[in-house]
Amino acid sequence: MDKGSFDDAGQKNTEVIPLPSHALLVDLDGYEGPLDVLLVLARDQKVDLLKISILQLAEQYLAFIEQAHALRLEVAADYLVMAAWLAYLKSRLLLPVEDDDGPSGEELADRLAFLLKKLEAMREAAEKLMNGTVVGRDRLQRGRPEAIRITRHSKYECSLRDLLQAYAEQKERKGIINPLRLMRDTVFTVEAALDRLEKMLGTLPEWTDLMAYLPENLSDPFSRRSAQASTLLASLQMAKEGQLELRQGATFGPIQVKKRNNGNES
Amino acid sequence: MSLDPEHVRMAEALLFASKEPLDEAALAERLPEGADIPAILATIEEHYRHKGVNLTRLAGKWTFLTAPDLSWLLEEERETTRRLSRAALETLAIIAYHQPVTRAEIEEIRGVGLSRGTMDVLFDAGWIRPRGRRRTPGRPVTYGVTEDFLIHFGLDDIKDLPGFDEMKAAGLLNTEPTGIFRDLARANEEEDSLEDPEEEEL
Amino acid sequence: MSLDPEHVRMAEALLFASKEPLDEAALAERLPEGADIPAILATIEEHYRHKGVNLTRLAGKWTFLTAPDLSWLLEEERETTRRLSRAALETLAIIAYHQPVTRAEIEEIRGVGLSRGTMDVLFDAGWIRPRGRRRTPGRPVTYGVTEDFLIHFGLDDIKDLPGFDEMKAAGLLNTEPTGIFRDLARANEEEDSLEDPEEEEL
Repeated sequence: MDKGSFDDAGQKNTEVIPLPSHALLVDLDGYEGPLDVLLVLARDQKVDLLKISILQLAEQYLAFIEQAHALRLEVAADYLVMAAWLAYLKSRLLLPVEDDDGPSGEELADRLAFLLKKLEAMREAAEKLMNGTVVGRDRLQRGRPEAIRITRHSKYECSLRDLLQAYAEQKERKGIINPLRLMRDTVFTVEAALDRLEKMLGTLPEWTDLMAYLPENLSDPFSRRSAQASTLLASLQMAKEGQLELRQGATFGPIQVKKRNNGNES
Repeated sequence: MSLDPEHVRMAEALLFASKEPLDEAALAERLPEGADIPAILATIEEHYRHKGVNLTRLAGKWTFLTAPDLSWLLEEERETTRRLSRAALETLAIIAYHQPVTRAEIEEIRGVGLSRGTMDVLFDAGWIRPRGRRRTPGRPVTYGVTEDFLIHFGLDDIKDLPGFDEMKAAGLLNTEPTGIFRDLARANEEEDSLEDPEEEEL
Repeated sequence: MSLDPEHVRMAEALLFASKEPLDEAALAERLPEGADIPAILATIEEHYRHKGVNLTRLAGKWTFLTAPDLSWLLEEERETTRRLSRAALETLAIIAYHQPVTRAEIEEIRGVGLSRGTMDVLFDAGWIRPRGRRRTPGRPVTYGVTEDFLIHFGLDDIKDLPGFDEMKAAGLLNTEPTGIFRDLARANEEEDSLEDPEEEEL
């Protein structure tokens, strides 16, 4: 996983301090794979990566792996594969070429140097990107955009059959279920809760406990429960309409509401 | 005193990027010391006066807003096709068959309270309208259907709404008769003379 | 041809009102027919060039942004930028400069396997997208950056990436495998595909 985290602007990224090789061992986990180690080692040579001594680099890397072993650090497989490959490259570079199959040691060394150059280029590019102009950080967009107001004309689909069927079914259902009689005086209706929430919402800009929106003069427990239920329903309705946001930290925890900034409604 | 054009630029950027309108104190705090805020604002205000956006003062704070004569540019009309909810459908049917009918009567018939959205949807669709007030205590508003309703459902007159037997004969309904439609048809005929004597216009 | 100043006002209003960049087609759609959009944009661009806000072209679209030299002033309005891990940032750069690029090619350049989270973070930010499939055995998915990426990093086009032309000229942006560490790459791929069986899906 990625251990070396950037600061937000990514400045940290480039400060690849040319560490003496023993220091590398302290934090093997901080490296992004064997190429990363090679790149850091290569920068020690302080020349253009294309002119680097790959032989020297290979020796440094092998020493690095050896030391890791000596310190009984766990070395991931890909680091070892790289060590094996570099050992092979080293032998190809040192021994006279006897056969002509495959690329020569020099060719392989050039390719490795090029690969390092590529990685370095990408690393620098990443840094330049983060240090460049970032919209939202260095150049800002309009803070209060005026959204295009969409007037929706809803066209409702409904056939006469739908209408009549609904009526008939409703009548039938009602025949079974006793009409619900609401105790009008004590019930705090959803409409009333909606009105109240809408009026009060603008005055409380931050997250506020939903229960703060209940009417104050509720004496009996029934009215209070009715008001709680209606206010919750009203808040759900308004959240659905995008007028407010709801949150609840934990099960049975307090429900909080906040007016929604419908700034960039599209 | 001459204005530093850099101050004007800064104020412009701040007013543009700020999420809220800014008052003079907020600007003064962000601009270099000694910046003549009122003069800066006056300059910007004048500069943008004839542009597509204007610097506008709202509740003592300043913000850029689209020029009022161009606000139509930011309006878009869209048509969406929607289905009516079951509650809306039932409510519409009740209004059609029982009109003029009050909200309380609709609730009574349906046996549940009417949520505000239900009536809104029907108004939005252009299918119902307030018709007058019932001459009873509280003088509640009565509702009826509109001409658009008749047009949409292909009816010449509200009396053309089919009764139960006709619907059943036409295979429109598979519910068993409960008698209500017969009563209803009769009730409609008796009460629903178009200009209801009980009504007064809104 | 002389420009209608009203057209300029309208474009100004639209560009100011929208937070998202608008393309010329979107402007043309809202302006009266025959409005010379490129000329209007050129006029506005020039007019605002030295102001606190400038008209800027990002990802081929137009938007007003605060002037780059005023960045210091806008501390408070700044949005919190996403913290990217080093792996994610490098991967993003590789995708941006090499697109379309396959996962294996990214791994080859970095010399290390890509953990699943890295790509996820970039997808999550809305900065990368699958672009298609490479016509090579296995038909691997290729990735590229999104319009949001260009907008976020203030670029009009991928060619505006810092050092793009030089790198391209130096051959640093070729994705052909170098042919070395084939074992290494294979080791990584195998490892990766184990934890990541559905990677091939688009």
